[in-house]
Amino acid sequence: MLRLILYRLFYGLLTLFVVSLVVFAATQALPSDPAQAILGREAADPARLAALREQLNLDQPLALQYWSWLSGVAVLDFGTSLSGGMPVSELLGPRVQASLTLMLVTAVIAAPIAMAIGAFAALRRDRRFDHTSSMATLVLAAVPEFAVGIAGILLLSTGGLKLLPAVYAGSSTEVLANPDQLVLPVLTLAIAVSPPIIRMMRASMIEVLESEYVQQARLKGLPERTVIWRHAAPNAIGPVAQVIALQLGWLAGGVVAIEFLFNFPGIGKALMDAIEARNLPVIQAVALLIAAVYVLVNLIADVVGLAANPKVRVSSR
Amino acid sequence: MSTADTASGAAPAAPVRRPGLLRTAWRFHRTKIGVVLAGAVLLVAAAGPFLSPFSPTEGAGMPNSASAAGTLFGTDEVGRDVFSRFLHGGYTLVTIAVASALAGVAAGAVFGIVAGYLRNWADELIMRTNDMLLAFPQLVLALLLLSILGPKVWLIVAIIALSHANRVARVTREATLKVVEQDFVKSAEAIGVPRWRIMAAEILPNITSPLLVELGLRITYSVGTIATLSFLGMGLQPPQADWGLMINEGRTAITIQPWAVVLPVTAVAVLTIGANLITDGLSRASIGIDRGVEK
Amino acid sequence: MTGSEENADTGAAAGRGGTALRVDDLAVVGHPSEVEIISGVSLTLERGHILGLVGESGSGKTTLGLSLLAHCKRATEVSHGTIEVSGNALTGLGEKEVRRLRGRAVAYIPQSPASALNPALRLRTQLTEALHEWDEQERGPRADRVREVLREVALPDDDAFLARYPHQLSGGQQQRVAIAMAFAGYPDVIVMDEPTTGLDVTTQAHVLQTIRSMTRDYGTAGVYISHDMAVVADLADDIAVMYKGEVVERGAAARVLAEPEHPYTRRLLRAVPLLRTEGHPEPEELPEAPVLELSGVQAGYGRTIVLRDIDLEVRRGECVALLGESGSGKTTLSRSVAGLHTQFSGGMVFDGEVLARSSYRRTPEQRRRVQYIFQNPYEALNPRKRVRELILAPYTHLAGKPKDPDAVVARALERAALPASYAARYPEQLSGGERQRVSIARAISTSPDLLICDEITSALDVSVQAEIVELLRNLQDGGMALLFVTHNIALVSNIAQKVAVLNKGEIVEHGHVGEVMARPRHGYTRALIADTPDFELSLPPSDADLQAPEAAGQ
Amino acid sequence: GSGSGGGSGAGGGRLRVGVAGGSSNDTVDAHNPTDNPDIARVYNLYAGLCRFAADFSIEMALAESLEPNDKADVWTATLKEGLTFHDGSPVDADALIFTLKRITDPDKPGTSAQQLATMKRDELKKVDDRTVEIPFEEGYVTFKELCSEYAMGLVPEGYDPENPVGAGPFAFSEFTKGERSLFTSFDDFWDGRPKIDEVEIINFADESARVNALVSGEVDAIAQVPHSQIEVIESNESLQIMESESGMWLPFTMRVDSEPFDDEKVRQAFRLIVDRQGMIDQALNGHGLIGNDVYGRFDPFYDEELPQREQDIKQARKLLKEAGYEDDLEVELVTGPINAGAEAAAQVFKEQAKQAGVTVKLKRVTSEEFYGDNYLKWTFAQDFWSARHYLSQTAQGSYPGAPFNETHWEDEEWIEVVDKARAETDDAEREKLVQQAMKIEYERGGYIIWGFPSMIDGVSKKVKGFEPSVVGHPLGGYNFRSVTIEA
Ligand SMILES: Nc1ncnc2c1ncn2[C@@H]1O[C@H](COP(=O)(O)OP(=O)(O)OP(=O)(O)O)[C@@H](O)[C@H]1O
Ligand SMILES: Nc1ncnc2c1ncn2[C@@H]1O[C@H](COP(=O)(O)OP(=O)(O)OP(=O)(O)O)[C@@H](O)[C@H]1O
Ligand SMILES: [Mg+2]
Ligand SMILES: [Mg+2]
Repeated sequence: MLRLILYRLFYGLLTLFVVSLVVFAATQALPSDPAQAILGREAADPARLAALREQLNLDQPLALQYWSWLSGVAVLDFGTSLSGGMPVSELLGPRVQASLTLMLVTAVIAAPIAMAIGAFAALRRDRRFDHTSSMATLVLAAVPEFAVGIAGILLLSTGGLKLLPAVYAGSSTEVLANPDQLVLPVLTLAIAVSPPIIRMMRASMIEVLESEYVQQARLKGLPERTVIWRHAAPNAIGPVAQVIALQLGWLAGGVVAIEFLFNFPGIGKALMDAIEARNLPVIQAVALLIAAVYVLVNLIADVVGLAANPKVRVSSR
Repeated sequence: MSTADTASGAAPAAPVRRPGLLRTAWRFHRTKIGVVLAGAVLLVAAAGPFLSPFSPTEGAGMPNSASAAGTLFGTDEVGRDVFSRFLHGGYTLVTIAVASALAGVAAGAVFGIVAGYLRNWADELIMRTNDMLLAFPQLVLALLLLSILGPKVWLIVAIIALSHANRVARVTREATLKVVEQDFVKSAEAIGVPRWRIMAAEILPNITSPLLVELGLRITYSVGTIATLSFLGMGLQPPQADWGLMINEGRTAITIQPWAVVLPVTAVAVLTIGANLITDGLSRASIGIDRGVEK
Repeated sequence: MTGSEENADTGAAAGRGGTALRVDDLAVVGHPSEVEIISGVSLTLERGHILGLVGESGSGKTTLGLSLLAHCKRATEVSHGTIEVSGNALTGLGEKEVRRLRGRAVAYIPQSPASALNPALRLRTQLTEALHEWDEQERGPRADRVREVLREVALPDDDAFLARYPHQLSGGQQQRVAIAMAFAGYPDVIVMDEPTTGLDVTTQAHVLQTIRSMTRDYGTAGVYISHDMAVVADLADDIAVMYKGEVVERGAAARVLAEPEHPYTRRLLRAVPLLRTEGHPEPEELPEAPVLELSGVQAGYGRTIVLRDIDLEVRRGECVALLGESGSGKTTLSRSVAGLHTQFSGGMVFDGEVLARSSYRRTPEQRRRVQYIFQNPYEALNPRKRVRELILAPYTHLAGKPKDPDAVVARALERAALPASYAARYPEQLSGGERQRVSIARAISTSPDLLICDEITSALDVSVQAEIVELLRNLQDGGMALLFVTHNIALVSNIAQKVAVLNKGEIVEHGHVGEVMARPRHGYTRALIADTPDFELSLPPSDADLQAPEAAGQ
Repeated sequence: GSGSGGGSGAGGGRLRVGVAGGSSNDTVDAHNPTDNPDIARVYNLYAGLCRFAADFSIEMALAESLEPNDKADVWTATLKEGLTFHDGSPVDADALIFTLKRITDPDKPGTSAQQLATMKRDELKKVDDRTVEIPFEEGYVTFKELCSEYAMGLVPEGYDPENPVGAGPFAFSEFTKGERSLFTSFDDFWDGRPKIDEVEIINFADESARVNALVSGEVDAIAQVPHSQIEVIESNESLQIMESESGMWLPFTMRVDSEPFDDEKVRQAFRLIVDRQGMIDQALNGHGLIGNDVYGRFDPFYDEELPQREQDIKQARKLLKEAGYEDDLEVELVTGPINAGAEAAAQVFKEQAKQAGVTVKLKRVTSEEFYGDNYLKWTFAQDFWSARHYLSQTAQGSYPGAPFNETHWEDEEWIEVVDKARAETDDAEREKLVQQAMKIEYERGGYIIWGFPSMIDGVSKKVKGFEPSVVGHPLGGYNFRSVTIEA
């Protein structure tokens, strides 16, 4: 078990290393020179351009640039933002927190609800609730998440019921201070991540309910509640954990559009800004962070999956 | 086979001629509904450009009026006819979505089957690469590449197909592993049937069901990703008429001119729902072949 | 509340003797076809007795067994009749009331405990919950009862064992846990659905012994479902024979076995392979050189060595049986010969030529002449191809494109005793036996010289098994050599001329069937022979019954 | 919700303003603002010697007077008496000298450094506590205009942008890059304490997020309403649009030194091709002032007498024919999302040019690419300029040595006139010279200036006191001093 976890951890790190290579290569290939991007119209002054280039280490060989960047990353020093001149980690710190808060709140709300809906649909298989929920998940999965967000804004904020703030208008350091401003983004993200979880939970629950050990539990005369909660649910959750991880991983990237839509000061918005400004260190850091979240979430899902499976947990030590 | 055969065979229960996959699928209501929905959207996308009253870029009236004279659904934020843009804008999105989904599923299926069947270094290589690609945030990758190479159609297709391929490869490999364990594959190996033929003729037909489900899902995700890219300004570029772009351009004025958003969103949703219903029906039908409770 | 008290009362009051189970005119229908899966079934069972319920696969045994717990599988339903378990009428009860009876009045032991025990729960949990509303004051702590019942099934009762998960047990242990779980709550009736199918003979003997003593000690009535006459003969007091959803014959075990009335019963009895330790024809040495000759073969997976020093010969027209328990390396050996397992060393000569390890390295001619048939007929045929294609594709690959493909298919099917019309079928439209015959047809279509059969009958019920054995015998008469892999010692004595006994990767005994059966030298062989249920057939063999299954139903 | 804190009596409360843009580049440095939110902040944290009034005229701010000598090569600034910075330190000659030196610091030049290149940095002279003499290498008549720019705010000695202190109407309180900032009213502002207590400036990268914030009441006012959203706001009873004419311009740029625009006739023909009102209607939804190919629209010297140039296809064709092009002229127009309306204008131009037999091919680039290596090299392109007075603008875009001479304009006669104007301290004389220069550009310049887009802001009706201003910055030049919020 421990060895398996270490093995996964190793692959996670390897993955991050490759991601870092790709990200670095990709950002190097961005057209137009960051120095120029910073100066904009003023880049017409060659002296200023050259000075800035030197200041940014852009005149060094690529391998050296990569190495100095990577060795910084290892100690969570992502370099200095090309614009504003502050350390990237300082710049992104509150944003990472804000995004993680958003993701966690979403996960904490969406995952249990989605699983409950899926499980209930499985228990009500082929009845009204099942049909309604599967149709609804299909429709929601079919609409791009930002469209869901736009609809949410229209319905709950600017158009129909004027219940909630339409956009986030606060600071990244105190995200939880304005809970009402979080409602719409969280709702949108929750709707975006839920359909696959609901589907998977339903499918996996149906499979488990059809299994012989659940039938045997029923034949043992156990009350239905015990059958479902003790015998069926724990076995159904294993495969769902993977999907939840996948969805949370998606969330790490998917927040981009939602943060953009809701003006939420998270890493997604930081990424869009950075791409626009050709702010390489920030792009690199964000891409790497998102990948890291993904790797981490998957690692956790793997561990949960392993832990939930006594076959692995007990036998392979 | 010939009727003579059936007649001569003394078997008491002559086998009912099994309807093909398509016909079996057609028996499900959902398939029919799916075909109608998806078909309608495809029709709009394909025939739309020939039916549109205006060119997609010409001005047809004052901007953002939901009921400009001479237009069916009013004008957009620069006074172009919303309906004409809607009719013109499906073609690109549908083509890109379907092309990238097909390419992704095809590539993923190939990789998945090869990895699942050969189970040697190729498997390791493919799956490890896959894991890494999987860990690479899809949207971030798309944004990066698009900002490097510029928003080109082939690039959008390639990126989306790639991100599909590794997910499909995973699913395919899982499905393949189940099939590979079965003895009919070994049986072909025992008589030396070439590996590629085994993959094509023995394995592929047995994993069509999960592949079809994937295809439906992939079309959904393609549409979503394309629309999101357009939304973030990295997809198709204005003034092109495109559903994803229309949603983005129209959303600012949605309260006074909802059609510019409602039409493309509906079309996109209907298309993906239709596609999912069809593939769902197909996959149910192809699972049915395995079950065969017919007495 | 009252339900359980009453129930406990009846359980205690019933004591020995008295009727435990009464089924009257029961019918179960399946939706949506509305076919009656079982119809007009009536049974009674005394306390302390065991009823053997036999019948071929699909005859409705499980359906009947489950209906005794008022449980119907998906899309089935009791349409008619009554069931009474120790005085409680089951039919017409609501789901809640039924649940109060399950596990108390009537318990169930499933066919495969591996899939019926919850993989995520410890044994302690699963055993304890079987005790339900256990009155600790009156009956002592639950934990004590759990330990007691474990001891009764000859399993350890320590905490470490109770903390185990199902996957940490062997198949036999799992099966005994399932038995313990059913017996824990002192039920009046216990339904056992083929509880020994997955076990080897030694373990099977042990489990049967446990069941026998438990029913005796508790006075519980048992319904033992099986298609293996030999096992039932060993265990049951009464026997009911099911055929196509009906009980066609019912009576005391001795009577049914000695004087079967229904033709199907007779057929079933005759199909049981008999363990013959005597009466084999005298060995006659064949002069020819062997078709297949193995010398000093050693094989393994990675660094583990599975087979050591294997010497074996197969001659034309001869059937060599390879006998051994599960995991002894039988499949590894036969796959090596077939070119599917390449990690081996040693000599392998086929008709004078050395065989390459991988089938891909062998000449097309060699591939044609050595054919392999797989254990599981449900997996050996590609479900997406028609029989015609299934036979033609390998034929075309090995022998080239035939001029008249229909003739090739027809001939192959005919040799496998299948009607030509089956060419148009998909595998799912065939029964297990028919599928296996298609596999055989496919293998013999190219007229091979050596046929390797890897446990080809173990997934089939005995009546089908008999047909396959018959077919193989005919092929052998046509000059084909057979390497017949099995763990069923009774089968060996019926089909093979020679036998090699494999134990832990080594051949421990090798010789003519007659010699080995009559005078087993190795302890392992002796144990095998001893554990195989003894079954004396007292009626004369009749070909009419065997060959006309349809006639049996009328 | 968190609005009306501390302030008592009439007014008070917190004004929340949504502005476009914002990034990690954001700063509150007085002399290096980068984008819209920065400009908004600088306007409110700092005050300069002078400022532009709503009509673009210049009024004294911290300075009591700012006067040139005869040759305009030495300017004397006298500060008002008794003024202090936010931290209580005096607004004095030392602060002014520190400020001017800081702006022109060669290691870290401020936004206006270029325009102060001729200032004799080391010869700034403190006459007394309130008076400074500022010498230049040559006459600099437009220095007063420069001193009215937002990036010329006075800062005290030892100024540190991390903890910014100025003399503007609001004092620094909180700031998060790319997100928001919060300022509080400065009681001792020279023009009187603002009526509100606090102003919060919130960045919105996305236009509709900005509008949604206004509609749902997250903010009280937003800058730069996109044209498509005007109706959204107008249709809302509690909101209103504030439209300000401005001197911003969105020209087509023709390089006068390369084919085909090296021929004056072609330039004239192109200017005649444009249907100016049509372009304003389509590209700016009608929100703009018509242009007459002359910039400096709100310069007090702007020549209103020049005849308005109208579309004249016939004449254009004639001129093209004379230049040797008969229906076969093909040009490539470089366009991109450099400003709202730019791309639309390019598309409209393409259609209009067709009528004159000119084929315009649009080359669409990103704004990074536009301002990338080829910027200032495009033969036929577009650009966006903010409002300036005429002579200040020539120093940026047309005069020899100007950093952004995109049309490669080098007309000798014009240079002579402008040279004279730059040395002329008499306003009336200078007006004549400026108008002469304008006329030359009107006749043969390389710009097609078809219009001046208006500034459109959205304001909640609760908020009173915003005044339209032509300076070309939103919300009356981010002027929150006189604003009040109704409860
Ligand atoms: N819904 C249904 N409609 C019609 N027939 C059904 C339905 N469900 C099951 N059956 C059939 O009922 C028959 C009885 O099945 P059952 O499991 O009771 O057989 P069995 O005797 O236990 O067989 P085995 O020995 O293989 O376990 C099977 O032939 C099965 O195909
Ligand atoms: N792929 C494999 N890798 C490693 N060990 C294997 C593999 N396949 C089989 N074995 C081991 O090799 C030994 C022999 O296996 P084999 O399948 O030949 O047994 P068998 O006699 O055919 O058993 P059964 O009766 O269960 O079919 C067993 O101990 C098994 O665990
Ligand atoms: Mg059964
Ligand atoms: Mg085997």
